[in-house]
Amino acid sequence: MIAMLLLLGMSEVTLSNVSKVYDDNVLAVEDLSLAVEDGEFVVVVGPSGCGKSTTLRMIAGLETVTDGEIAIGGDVVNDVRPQDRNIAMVFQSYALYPHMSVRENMSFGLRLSGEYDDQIEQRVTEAAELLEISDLMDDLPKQLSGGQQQRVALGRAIVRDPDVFLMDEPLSNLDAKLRTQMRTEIQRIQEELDVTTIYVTHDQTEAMTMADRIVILNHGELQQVAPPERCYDKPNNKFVAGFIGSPSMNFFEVSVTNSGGRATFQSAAVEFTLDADIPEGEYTLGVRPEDFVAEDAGAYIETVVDVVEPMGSDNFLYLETANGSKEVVARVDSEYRPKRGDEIALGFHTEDMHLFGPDGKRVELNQIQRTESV
Amino acid sequence: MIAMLLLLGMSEVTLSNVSKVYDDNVLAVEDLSLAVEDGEFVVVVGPSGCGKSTTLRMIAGLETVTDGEIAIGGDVVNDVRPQDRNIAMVFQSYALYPHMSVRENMSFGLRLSGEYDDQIEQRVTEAAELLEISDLMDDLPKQLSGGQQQRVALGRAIVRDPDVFLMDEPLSNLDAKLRTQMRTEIQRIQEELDVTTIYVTHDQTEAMTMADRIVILNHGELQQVAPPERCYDKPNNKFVAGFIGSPSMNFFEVSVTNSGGRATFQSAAVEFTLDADIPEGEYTLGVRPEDFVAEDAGAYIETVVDVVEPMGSDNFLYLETANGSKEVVARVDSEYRPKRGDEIALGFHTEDMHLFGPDGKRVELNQIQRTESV
Amino acid sequence: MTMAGHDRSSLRKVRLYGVLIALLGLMMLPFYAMFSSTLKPESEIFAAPATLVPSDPSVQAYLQVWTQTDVLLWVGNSFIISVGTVVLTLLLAIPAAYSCARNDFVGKRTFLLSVLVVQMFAPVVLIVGLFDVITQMGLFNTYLAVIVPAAAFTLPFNVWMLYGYFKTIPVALEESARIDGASQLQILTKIVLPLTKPALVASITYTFLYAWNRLLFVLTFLTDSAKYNIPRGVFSMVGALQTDWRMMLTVSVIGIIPLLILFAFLEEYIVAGMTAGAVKE
Amino acid sequence: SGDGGSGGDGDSDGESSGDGSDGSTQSVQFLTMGVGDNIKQFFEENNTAFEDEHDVDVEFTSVTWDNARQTVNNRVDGGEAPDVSRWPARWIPQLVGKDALEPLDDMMDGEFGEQFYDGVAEGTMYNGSHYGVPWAASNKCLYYNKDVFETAGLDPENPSLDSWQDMVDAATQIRDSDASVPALGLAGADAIETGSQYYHYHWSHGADLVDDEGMPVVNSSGAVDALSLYTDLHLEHNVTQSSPLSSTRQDIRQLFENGDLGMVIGHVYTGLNITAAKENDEVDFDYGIVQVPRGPEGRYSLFTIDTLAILSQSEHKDLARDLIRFYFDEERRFQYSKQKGFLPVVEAVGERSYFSDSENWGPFVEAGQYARARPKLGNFSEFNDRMVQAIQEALADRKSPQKALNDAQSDLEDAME
Amino acid sequence: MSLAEEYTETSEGSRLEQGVAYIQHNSRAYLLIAPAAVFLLAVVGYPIIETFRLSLYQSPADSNIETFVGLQHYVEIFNSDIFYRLLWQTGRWVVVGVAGKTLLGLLIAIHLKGDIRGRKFFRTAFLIPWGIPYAISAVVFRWIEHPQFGYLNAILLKLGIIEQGVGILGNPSIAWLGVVVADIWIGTPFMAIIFLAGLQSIPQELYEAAAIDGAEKWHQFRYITLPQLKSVVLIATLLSTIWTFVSFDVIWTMTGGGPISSTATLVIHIYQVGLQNGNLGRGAAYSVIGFLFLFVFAIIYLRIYTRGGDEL
Ligand SMILES: Nc1ncnc2c1ncn2[C@@H]1O[C@H](COP(=O)(O)OP(=O)(O)OP(=O)(O)O)[C@@H](O)[C@H]1O
Ligand SMILES: Nc1ncnc2c1ncn2[C@@H]1O[C@H](COP(=O)(O)OP(=O)(O)OP(=O)(O)O)[C@@H](O)[C@H]1O
Ligand SMILES: [Mg+2]
Ligand SMILES: [Mg+2]
Repeated sequence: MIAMLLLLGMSEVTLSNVSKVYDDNVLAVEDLSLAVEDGEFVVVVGPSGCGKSTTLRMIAGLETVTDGEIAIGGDVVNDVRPQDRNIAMVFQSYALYPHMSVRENMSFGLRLSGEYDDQIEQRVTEAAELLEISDLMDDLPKQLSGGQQQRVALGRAIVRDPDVFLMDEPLSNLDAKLRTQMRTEIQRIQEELDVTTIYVTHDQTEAMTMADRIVILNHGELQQVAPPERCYDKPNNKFVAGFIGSPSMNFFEVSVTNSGGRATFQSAAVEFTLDADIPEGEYTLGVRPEDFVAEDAGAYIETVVDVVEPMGSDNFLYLETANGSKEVVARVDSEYRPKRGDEIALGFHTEDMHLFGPDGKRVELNQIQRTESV
Repeated sequence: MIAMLLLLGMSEVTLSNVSKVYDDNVLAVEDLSLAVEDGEFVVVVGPSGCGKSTTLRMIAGLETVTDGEIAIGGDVVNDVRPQDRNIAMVFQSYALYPHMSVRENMSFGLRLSGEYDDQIEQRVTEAAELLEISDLMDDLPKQLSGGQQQRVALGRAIVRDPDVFLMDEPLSNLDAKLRTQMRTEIQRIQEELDVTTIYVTHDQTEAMTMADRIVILNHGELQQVAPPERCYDKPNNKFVAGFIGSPSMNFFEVSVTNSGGRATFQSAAVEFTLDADIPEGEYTLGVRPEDFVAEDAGAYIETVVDVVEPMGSDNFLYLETANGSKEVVARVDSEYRPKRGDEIALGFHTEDMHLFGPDGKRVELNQIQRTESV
Repeated sequence: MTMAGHDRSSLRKVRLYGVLIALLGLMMLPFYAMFSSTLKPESEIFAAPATLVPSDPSVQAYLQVWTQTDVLLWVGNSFIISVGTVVLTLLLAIPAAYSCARNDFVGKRTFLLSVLVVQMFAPVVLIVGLFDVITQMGLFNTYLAVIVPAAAFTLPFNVWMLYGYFKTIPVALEESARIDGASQLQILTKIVLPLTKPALVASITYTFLYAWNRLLFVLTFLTDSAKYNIPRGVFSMVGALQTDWRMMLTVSVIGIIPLLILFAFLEEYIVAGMTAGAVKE
Repeated sequence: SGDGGSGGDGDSDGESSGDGSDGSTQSVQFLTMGVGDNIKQFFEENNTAFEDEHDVDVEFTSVTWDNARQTVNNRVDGGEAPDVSRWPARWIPQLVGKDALEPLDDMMDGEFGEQFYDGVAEGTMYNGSHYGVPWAASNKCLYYNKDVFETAGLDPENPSLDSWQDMVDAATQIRDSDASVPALGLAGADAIETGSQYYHYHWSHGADLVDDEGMPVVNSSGAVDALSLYTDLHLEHNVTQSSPLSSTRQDIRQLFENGDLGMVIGHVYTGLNITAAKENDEVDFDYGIVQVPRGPEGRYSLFTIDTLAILSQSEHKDLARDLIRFYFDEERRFQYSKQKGFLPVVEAVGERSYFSDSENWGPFVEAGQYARARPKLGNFSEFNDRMVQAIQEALADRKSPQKALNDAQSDLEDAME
Repeated sequence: MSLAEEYTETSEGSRLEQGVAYIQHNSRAYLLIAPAAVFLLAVVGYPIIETFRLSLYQSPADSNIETFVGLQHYVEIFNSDIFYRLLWQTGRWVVVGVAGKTLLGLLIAIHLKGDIRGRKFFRTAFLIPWGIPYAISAVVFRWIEHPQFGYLNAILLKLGIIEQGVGILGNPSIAWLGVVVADIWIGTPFMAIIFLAGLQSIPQELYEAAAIDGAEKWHQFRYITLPQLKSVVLIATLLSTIWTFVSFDVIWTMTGGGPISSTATLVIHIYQVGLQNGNLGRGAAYSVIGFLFLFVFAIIYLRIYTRGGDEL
């Protein structure tokens, strides 16, 4: 039955109320529901220990599911062994077999499944060409650079022509440059093969650039599932807002008073009013570093420059609020270069700001208009 | 003699025609001359294997010098043992003593040099406060996170109050977020202590953001020594141009014809003319991704969009030249979002372009003016 | 200046080699005594005081030893016994060590510790009981009579050593193989064991030598002279009335040669195996 | 016939071996000890002859003396006992205790038994039965190095070595002379033979090891005198080789055979060895043999008998008896004694002129009259160990001879209860 | 968090059922250790249990009669002088032997660590003693130390250090040293190999960091090598202690425990009492005492080892 469905290529992955409790009573994943469509590229992000790997390993069959159901291609696989799920997995450490050549590494799985030699040869050769590692086929893993090893790991996954790719931080051992490069490559290959892919990372840049949809986990619980731009533009809650975007969003605690549909936002460093009918109370205000401008743009924060980091194309400013209580990061044009100790008013447009309630949930301000300066 | 100079705090580091040949005849560093001023923060960058570590280790005294002289504080130290050079070094792997607590790690050097206990205590406490690790003092290294270990390694270097700090890729084992954070921290501390610092990395972002001056090596040879902006704006040669800046500068091979002080640049994808009196011949034209604009700006390249990578604040475009011969990367505003397959003319201002001769050396075009469209 | 540096490092080298050679000399003295005596005529062996250098060295003993003793047979038997012990020990130790390295189960600690307990009895102390076991199993006077107890006494070290090494092999490799469709046995034979090579070599060396060097079991459980190994053979040459020292030492020297060859080939592995196995565990 | 006593066994043997061996020839296992090169051929040839004569296989095994005892015990305990075995008569009690031995009275009380010297035949008796057939015997004489004697100004041809005092005097003279070798070999190592050497002194001073009830009596005044004499040789007179405590009997014999010792108490084969070595030009000195010196209460030569026994586990007891008879052919006995260097146990052989006229053999044949065997005790080895310890304690000057022997006496009494 | 609670609660069912379920859940783990466990039980389990049992019986070797005597053997042993002498002699044998092997092994390992010329030769040569049967090595040593024919005396005589051959093995005061030397020789290669392995796993960077911190060679040894080697040294010395404690061949071959029992250890005495003199019960009681000593020692030692946070 499973096999039939696989032939039909229906390989959406569905998690229904899945939980995982480890032997020692660690609750790693809690009541997670998620549907990954056929051919979709989903990236799972979250801080260390949030349950990303656990989720992936449950899908792979390497961990048992404590509660809930996992289905691949519509069929529940809770009790199907990893070797029978027709998945491929790329590990953070690549997990290449150190004693086998690249060719042997890539053909190992096919050989076990009893493919014909020429069939194997052909598929391995194709994959090697796709990954541009054809001239490394007889090397041992330790003779390869990190990037090359990564490609081999990918190749090993590809040749098996699986229904689902699972990748657990496949790029985290690479240096920044290679990472960027491999990012594009993985995307290209996934698009080419059109295989359902679940990709785990704790690097939000990878999530932003690669995903059709991002799945954000924290403490084993789902925070948001949405396309990257949406997570960036409309984070569900304060956690997502802080997690997505680099450098992180700046947060300020503010008190809001509401007088007839006009809300006044007030804290030690900020004060402005705008047309918005929200309940009075304590809120968190979020502004992304790249949304700051060098002039008062309706709202502003008084700051003192601490460090200026020229990044070539722009400058990062590290500043402290005027009363020294908080560090603020801003990303500005490379032509704007204040000196250490300069006092500047860091402006932002109120339509760029984010607002979170005391429970951390996003508060929509549809009615926000261009603010009037206070 | 050395000691006296050290007391005077004169701790410039000078390399004069230094070469290093390893036992097995590997020429790791060739005829390198370099003067690092007292208190300066110099970052050595270059691709893997270019001789960065070797250079640093020669300065530390961990490798012998094959040829040339190294002087610290004006005194040749070729034959001075590492123990006697009054330097401190931070290793990529931190090299913390695994069996010693944080406190012991930091005080080890002082204890060996026979400082008084209260003196040691005071300096270690100060350093710990500076690095915000005061509450970790009794932990063992393995109980610490990567970032904390890094701080301890730094602390161990600081307490010794050395004349020179040497750091070999101290941040490369940290994840992206921590790396950014520690970058600022190291800069802050170095500024505070004002110690001559030589910092090795292969990450150009670190080089750009931290250095007073960048030293760029390739194949053991010096490519350029200059402040970061200068390396970015006026790279000495094609290697530096490609190495500094992320994503890398785009290069195009062009033929230049000169008719009476007006040079015409021509290739399959580009053609423009400008007032510049340069010899005819084959050149390499360089344009940084961030210097592209979405409209014809005097010169332009015809391209087809391959991948669009939304990075939140801007978008990265991966494009191919119209004839499909070359991949081009452009960084554009996040509002500009072409689709895959769109044909666009990627413009650039000719004053933003870089030109390199057949030998790879930079060609200055002082006389460049706003170009006329062809 | 540069000269001074060279002097210092070459001085260090001289000192290093000096100490090494002195140590080697010390360690080699007994071996030298053995070897040089084989080159002396019988009467000179008993010269008092001993002659440090054979006055008239001759390889006569090495020519005679083949006909006067069963040295070839003994070497052969030594191999049979040692190889048998290695095979039996590994067959038992590998699964046990692997299980302990990969699983956390009640009784694991107890198992590992009680395995160690075996080492705390001198074989000679248990010999009476072992004798019963061997005869009950019907092994008396067979090679197995030596192999079985030798395996029992080498098992502890092997289990511990392999246990330490298995723990250093990333689980991800095995998971990867599982996803590739490998069965448990295939994972062991195709992935884990090939990677355990250094530890296996160290293990094999230790076990091989244990069986090679041990006299007691052969002395007690093998009375058939056709099954004697080298130590037993050498001991059969010690007589109440007369001991042919020259032959006896010659046989001993010959017995070392196969091991020297083994050492020379495997030294790197032995160290590497111990590094991960015995050291990191 | 002599087989009568075990007829029943013999019948069932015949049946079982007939059934079990499926037409293949029977085999008889023959275990012996210490077969060196000089005697190997003797056994090989005769075994073959026996095989041809009886159409059987002889499985012949030789083990070294060092582990002979353990081998025997192991094989007996392991149910793998040989059919015929040779060992020292002093093991008989222990093996009888294990019910391991077949009584051989049928042979020894018959015609066959009459060929042995009386004292020798007596040596295989235990609890009123013969548990073996005497195979070989050895006793001791005192060897001296004529060259050394000459250097020391002693008469090399007719030395005065009749009493222990004579021996001490000669030794002292050698010590004080130009002779560069120690005068006397003294065994003191932790080995059974240290006892064997010392017992000459012990007995000749009228001391005994056990009384008629088998109780230890090792600390009589005679014993103290004997041990005092023994230890004084080293501690007082300083006439021995250095470090007697680390010297076994073999060590001092070897020294003497190399010409590096003035005197030593030894077996007949010491002389045979030297003769052989001289023929090979390996050594060059002359030696003489005299009787072991006399003490105040007489003269004794330690006598050891080896026996052939049939084990009760044997399933071929008749064949085993045949094998024994075969080896007791007079010519075979002669060849064995001659080649191996053991005293003949068969009168007819001992009377041959080859032995009585030989310089090497003569004194030993003569010494037969002074022969004395160790007591037959089930735990003689433990007993002997304790005696050796006492000797060592005295030799090392840790205890006075009196104290050493007193302590031994009291320990032995405890152990014998 | 309800789910977590649900799973932390002890589930229903009897202890036995839980046990069975647990074993089923981990059946593969148990199956894999089973052959080794069964084998050990069968081969050495019986002798060990038999030893414990026999220690409560009077059982002479030359008869098949056993008499139950309870703890009498133990009482007699603890009341005998010889026991305390044996303890002392065993103690010094083990301490000096293990210390010698450890120090010599360390010395050799340190000098073999580097990338020296002829490394293979040296490493192989130092392994030789490991490849010689113990009994043969012991014979050779006995003979080297022989007062008349020995090389040692020959050398000392030649150097004029002594005038007359000395018999080390015949002198009750120093004979044990003569034996310990042989034991050290035999046991050193194994220690050297283990230490070499340990040394090679110390990152070079630690030495570099220490050099820059101003540490001289001696400091580096004291503050880097030794602490880094700690767990290796602990494990190696534990094994070596056990092996030295139970070693038999060398002493037996060289001196048989003499002279005047001065080189006898517990194990030698056990052999003499139990096997040579046939007092099996007494021998067994000594064996049990010896085992208990080692066992308690090993437990304490492993405590120290695991206290450093190292996992067993
Ligand atoms: N085998 C295990 N036994 C017990 N607890 C485990 C096990 N594996 C993971 N955990 C725990 O489960 C939680 C989730 O772990 P998981 O590995 O899924 O996190 P992650 O998101 O992949 O983190 P990282 O980014 O560090 O890889 C953590 O608290 C972790 O300690
Ligand atoms: N100990 C050594 N013996 C021989 N060659 C060496 C040694 N160390 C480095 N090399 C070689 O010297 C060259 C320069 O090495 P170096 O380690 O200085 O490079 P690097 O710039 O630090 O590289 P990376 O970024 O990979 O650390 C390389 O070719 C390297 O292989
Ligand atoms: Mg993970
Ligand atoms: Mg480097």
